Amino acid sequence: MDISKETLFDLHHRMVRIRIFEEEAGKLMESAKIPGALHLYVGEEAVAAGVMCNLSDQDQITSTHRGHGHLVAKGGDFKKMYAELYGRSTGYCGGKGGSMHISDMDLGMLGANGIVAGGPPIAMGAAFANKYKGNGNVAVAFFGDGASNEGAFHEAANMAATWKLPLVLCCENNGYGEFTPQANHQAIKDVADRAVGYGMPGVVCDGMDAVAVYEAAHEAVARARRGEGPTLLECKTYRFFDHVGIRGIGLSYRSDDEVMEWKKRDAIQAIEKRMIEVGVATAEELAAVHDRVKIEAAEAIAFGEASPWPDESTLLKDVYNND
Amino acid sequence: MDISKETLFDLHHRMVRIRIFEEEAGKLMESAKIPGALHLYVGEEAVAAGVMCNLSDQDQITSTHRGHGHLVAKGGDFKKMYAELYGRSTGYCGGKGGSMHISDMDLGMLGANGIVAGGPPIAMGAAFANKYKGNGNVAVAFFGDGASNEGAFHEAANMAATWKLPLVLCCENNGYGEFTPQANHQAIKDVADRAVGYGMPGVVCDGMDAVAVYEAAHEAVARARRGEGPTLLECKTYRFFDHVGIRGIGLSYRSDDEVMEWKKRDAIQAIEKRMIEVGVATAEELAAVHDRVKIEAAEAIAFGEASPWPDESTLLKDVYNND
Amino acid sequence: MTQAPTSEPRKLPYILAITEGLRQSLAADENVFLAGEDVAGAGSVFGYTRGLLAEFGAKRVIDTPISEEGIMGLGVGASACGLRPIIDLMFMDFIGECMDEVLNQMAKMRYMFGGKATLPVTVTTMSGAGMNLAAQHSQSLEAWLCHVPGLKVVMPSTPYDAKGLLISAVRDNNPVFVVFHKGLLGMPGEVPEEPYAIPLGKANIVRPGSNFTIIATSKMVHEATKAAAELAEDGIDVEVIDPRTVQPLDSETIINSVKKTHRALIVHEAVRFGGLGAEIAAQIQEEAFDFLDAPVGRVGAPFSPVPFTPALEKAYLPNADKIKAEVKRIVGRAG
Amino acid sequence: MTQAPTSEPRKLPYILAITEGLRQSLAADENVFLAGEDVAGAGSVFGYTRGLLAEFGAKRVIDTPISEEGIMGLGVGASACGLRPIIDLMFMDFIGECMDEVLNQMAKMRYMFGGKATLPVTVTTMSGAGMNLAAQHSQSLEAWLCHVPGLKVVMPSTPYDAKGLLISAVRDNNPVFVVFHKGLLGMPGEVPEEPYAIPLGKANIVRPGSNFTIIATSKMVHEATKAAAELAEDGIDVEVIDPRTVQPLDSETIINSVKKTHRALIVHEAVRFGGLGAEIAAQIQEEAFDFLDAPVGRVGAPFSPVPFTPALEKAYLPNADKIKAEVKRIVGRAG
Ligand SMILES: Cc1ncc(C[n+]2csc(CCOP(=O)(O)OP(=O)(O)O)c2C)c(N)n1
Ligand SMILES: Cc1ncc(C[n+]2csc(CCOP(=O)(O)OP(=O)(O)O)c2C)c(N)n1
Ligand SMILES: [Mg+2]
Ligand SMILES: [Mg+2]
Repeated sequence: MDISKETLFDLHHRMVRIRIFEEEAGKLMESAKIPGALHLYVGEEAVAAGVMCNLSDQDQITSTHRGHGHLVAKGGDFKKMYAELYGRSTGYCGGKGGSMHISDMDLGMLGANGIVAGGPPIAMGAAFANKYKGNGNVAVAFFGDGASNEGAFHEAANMAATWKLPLVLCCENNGYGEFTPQANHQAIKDVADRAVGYGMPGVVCDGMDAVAVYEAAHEAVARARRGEGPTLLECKTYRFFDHVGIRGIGLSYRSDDEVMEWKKRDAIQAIEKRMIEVGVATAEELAAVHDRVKIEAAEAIAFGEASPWPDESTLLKDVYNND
Repeated sequence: MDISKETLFDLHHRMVRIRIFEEEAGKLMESAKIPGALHLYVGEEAVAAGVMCNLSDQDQITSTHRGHGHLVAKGGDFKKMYAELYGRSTGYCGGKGGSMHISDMDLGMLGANGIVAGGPPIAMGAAFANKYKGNGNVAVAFFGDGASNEGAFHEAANMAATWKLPLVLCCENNGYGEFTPQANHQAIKDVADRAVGYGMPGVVCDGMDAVAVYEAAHEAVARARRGEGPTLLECKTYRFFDHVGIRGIGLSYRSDDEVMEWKKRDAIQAIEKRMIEVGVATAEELAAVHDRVKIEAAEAIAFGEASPWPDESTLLKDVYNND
Repeated sequence: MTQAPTSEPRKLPYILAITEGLRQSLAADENVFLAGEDVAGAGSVFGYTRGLLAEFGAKRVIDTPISEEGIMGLGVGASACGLRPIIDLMFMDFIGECMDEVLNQMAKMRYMFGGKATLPVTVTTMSGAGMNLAAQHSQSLEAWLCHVPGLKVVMPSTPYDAKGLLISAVRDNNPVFVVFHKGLLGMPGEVPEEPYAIPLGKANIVRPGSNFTIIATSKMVHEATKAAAELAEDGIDVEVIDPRTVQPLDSETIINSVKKTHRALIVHEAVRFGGLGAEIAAQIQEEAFDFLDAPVGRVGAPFSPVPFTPALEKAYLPNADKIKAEVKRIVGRAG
Repeated sequence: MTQAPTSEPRKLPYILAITEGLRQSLAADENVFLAGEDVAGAGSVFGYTRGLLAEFGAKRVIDTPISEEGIMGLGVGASACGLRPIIDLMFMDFIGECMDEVLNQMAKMRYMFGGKATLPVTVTTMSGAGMNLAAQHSQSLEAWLCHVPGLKVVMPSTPYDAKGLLISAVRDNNPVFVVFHKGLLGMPGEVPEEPYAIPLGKANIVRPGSNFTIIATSKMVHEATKAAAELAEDGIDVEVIDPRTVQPLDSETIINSVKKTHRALIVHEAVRFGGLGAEIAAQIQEEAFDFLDAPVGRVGAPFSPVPFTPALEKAYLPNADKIKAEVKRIVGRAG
């Protein structure tokens, strides 16, 4: 597959936006500027970027507790995102959702989710709606290695395969469910091995390589659009930070060596090296991307922090649709 | 594998007991002598008999809504069984359970279950207890093709494989979940294909051949006893009757031809033919088995029908263990 | 001159009123579809979806795998994306299999998203005991649903209500549970042929009365009405109220009635402890304390699973006799 | 002659009281094991199982896959076969994922089998809001459990109760849910070092009082006690009762108190509609009607999911001020 310059820049830009959004969000959490707990996506950027480059705003995704990266990659607005993390009225959910329920229905982002494997059944329903309407849209469910052990994943996968729904089940296998290594939560190495049990293709790709993810997702999305049904796409990746927060090393459940090995494969560094080597970008151009995104983030954080709290009178609003 | 004469007689006897128990129970239901609804096991006898011949009273099983056959094969007492179907105080559950909750803890029969896929998690828990105690016992979960689409099956299978529990997951694939043919509820032909996704062996066997089931189950049970973990054993079988009750043909969701084809492979007829051919039994000996079991059933039905109803004062008994 | 024949109002059994409600909902809006275990080919195990597959085709009337969490997720995802799913949950007892989807997704998505999502999904399901189906096929669990902000819950007690509440549920832009009772399926009643909607959140005064109020749901409405007829002979003029919608509850109608009658009893088939009757009793004494001449009573199932055997199931279930006894106890109570 | 040093009673935070209760339960009986998501290696996300893996080994302290239905099934199957599992359900909000296992297997197996099965299984879980964890990590769903015959449910409000109720739960021969509150984890309190059991089904009179009864659960016990202290200054002498066990409920202690004080308020963090407060209010007016000088009040969460933002979560949660206001409203009510 030929990767265009535009696509490389697109992948790079999405990844840089995730990285910077997350690093800044992590700092805000550690300094107790924003309430609650954050599950950060740093290290896994290639997955969200690689998949989302294949989707339009009409295609839907469901996300996870580790959801900022998916929304950023889908084109999320930093201002509304930070404002939501801050719990302000200007946030995506008016402050009612926070990190774990951040969402943008206009971008087809059907929500981060506090329930592990909460996404696949909903994405399956979205895919059903796409097929029903014949609109050619595709839904993608992101979920982790840990989530693949939930019954909800199983049921959604089976239904999607039975009905040949336009769905991609994208497993972000980062080797851990919270603090439990994969070997302690399942007896398989490749979650993609589960695909055969549903009668769908199972594909493993390098989740630290945005281009590899892009290509694998391209085929899975195309297959879904052609009406041939779902694919289980597993991306092998790694989170650089702890399950919650920004601390990455010195953790009891994984070795610093392991972290360092994976960090050598940092997807942003990798794509930058590649872009420079094949001559589509200069180091300066790429640095400029980082700089622009940093400004975007700084402005958005200022916006979030300056935004008003929701009014108490809105507490009981939005429980029901009264139209 | 050499099948002994004793084993052949044992398989045959268990199957005949199931067949006769079920045919009689069906008649009682149709004539409204016993209350509620019965899911009968006729046609699938080879599965229960083939598996149970490998188990002792200390090995546990969990059953399904179609549970009489499993209890009979595990050595269930016709008297207590019919009395339970009648809802009498002398029944296995004192009348509180009925067909869908019939059980015998002393035989390791942890209950029929009104919840599809209710069994696998419980059997997994029983297998866990066996391993924990190191008692060498094995648990077997019976479940249908339809049940294999429940999340409960998935979670139990994964946990059993991860922990190498002494469990056999025995799928009785009779081609239908209620009135829905397998092709409409899953995109695979062999439920055993799901095994690879858990990292356990998946085995398909002819569920109309008691010896084939016996042999396949023998290996799966032995493997479990050796501490090597669970097996997904799929038995291809067929129910001769409707989902509920005894009507077998003239049903809208399956053709009479299909029924007739499967009936040609009646497991009891098949084993009798074989036993006569290899010279371990005469037609008369086998007929005598039927006769004896018919008497056993008649006596048990009389016992059930003559048994007293539970007293109203027992309504609130057995909700809690007050010891 | 020929006289127009006096057209008898049409009668339908509850089961066919459900079918008609489903049919007219499917006919009214292409975005409505019906999915559930054995609802298409077999017409549902209860028979209330019979004929719909033939009429609307396999695109809109869909047999699903046995995967309640998946099915409920289908309802969530498809409704969030613009369809109006009717999801059939065969027995209400199975709700535990999909309760996360109901509790954490369906009921909360709109709120968590700050009002940006709309989920016009209807869930039909079958409650109730009395058919010797034992502990896992006989439950009434509406109290669980009523405790969850974001859900609406209706419990039709007549063919008329079954159709009218179902149509309202499908038209509503929120998740609505329509909880049927298997013991009512054969019950006949007047059902207009044209589509009609019974407003959600409005109670029905089934029988006006002046000196006692019974609030009863689902099948118990009929036991209460029977009891009321018999109590009339003893000079107790019972008003019977069927909330029809149990979430949101029409507290106003209930409170106003009790203010008039000064005595009340709530009757449901669900387990008494923690049942909806507790909420209604609590509300009545909160809002009509000074009007009460006696404590508000409750009749419900005792604290045990539903037993299989008819000998015990009969003792387990609330009925007209138990209601009558309880009303008499309350009325006869020394002030 | 030397005087023995006056030994200060030992204090532990709630979180360590849990740990000690678990440790002593594991030590007391080889058949007890602890399983749940991240309870072994990580010592649970809340930290209350820290050290147990090292002490008891991987056979008895077990990290599970993220499979709540499977985990609950493990508890059912293993307990039915003679073990005494402690199953940790990380957040109570996740109970929907395993509700069938709880409702239809765990709670009913004994009854359905005519008393032939015994399920000595304990489920520990974490409820409660107040930490900006949003709608899916903040719920209090005990009302669901209390509505299910076959289950017992305790809600420890102090370190002392956390340990003593947990030990009782593990010793009990029935399924018992131990519902902790995440907002109490850091709270210190006296906890004897030796194992002790608090009898299930016995309420605790936290503060005796003469002219008002507050029944409060879990974290709300402390808000109620705070309110009571402040109300004392206004001459309202509040008796605060912590049921500790909410199923079976110690109705007797509650009713006797109200008969003495003539006024009552129930406080819980769960959604008010259909919460346990409804049941308690209903029982009080049933059993102590003639003693009541005012309607029984209820303070609970309003009818919405738990909002994330502190600005709204604060408004959402019941607290001492709201309790005080409600008590005053009830007391000030024109007879
Ligand atoms: C139903 C449910 N169970 C448990 C949790 C607690 N929990 C939150 S994240 C997580 C680990 C998820 O692991 P994985 O799916 O691999 O995603 P990752 O965090 O690695 O991205 C767990 C157990 C939850 N939120 N929901
Ligand atoms: C959780 C749950 N969902 C649905 C049902 C209704 N139901 C009872 S039996 C059955 C079909 C089961 O099919 P399968 O597992 O293949 O077993 P079979 O009846 O073919 O033996 C269904 C859907 C149920 N009892 N429990
Ligand atoms: Mg992971
Ligand atoms: Mg089947």
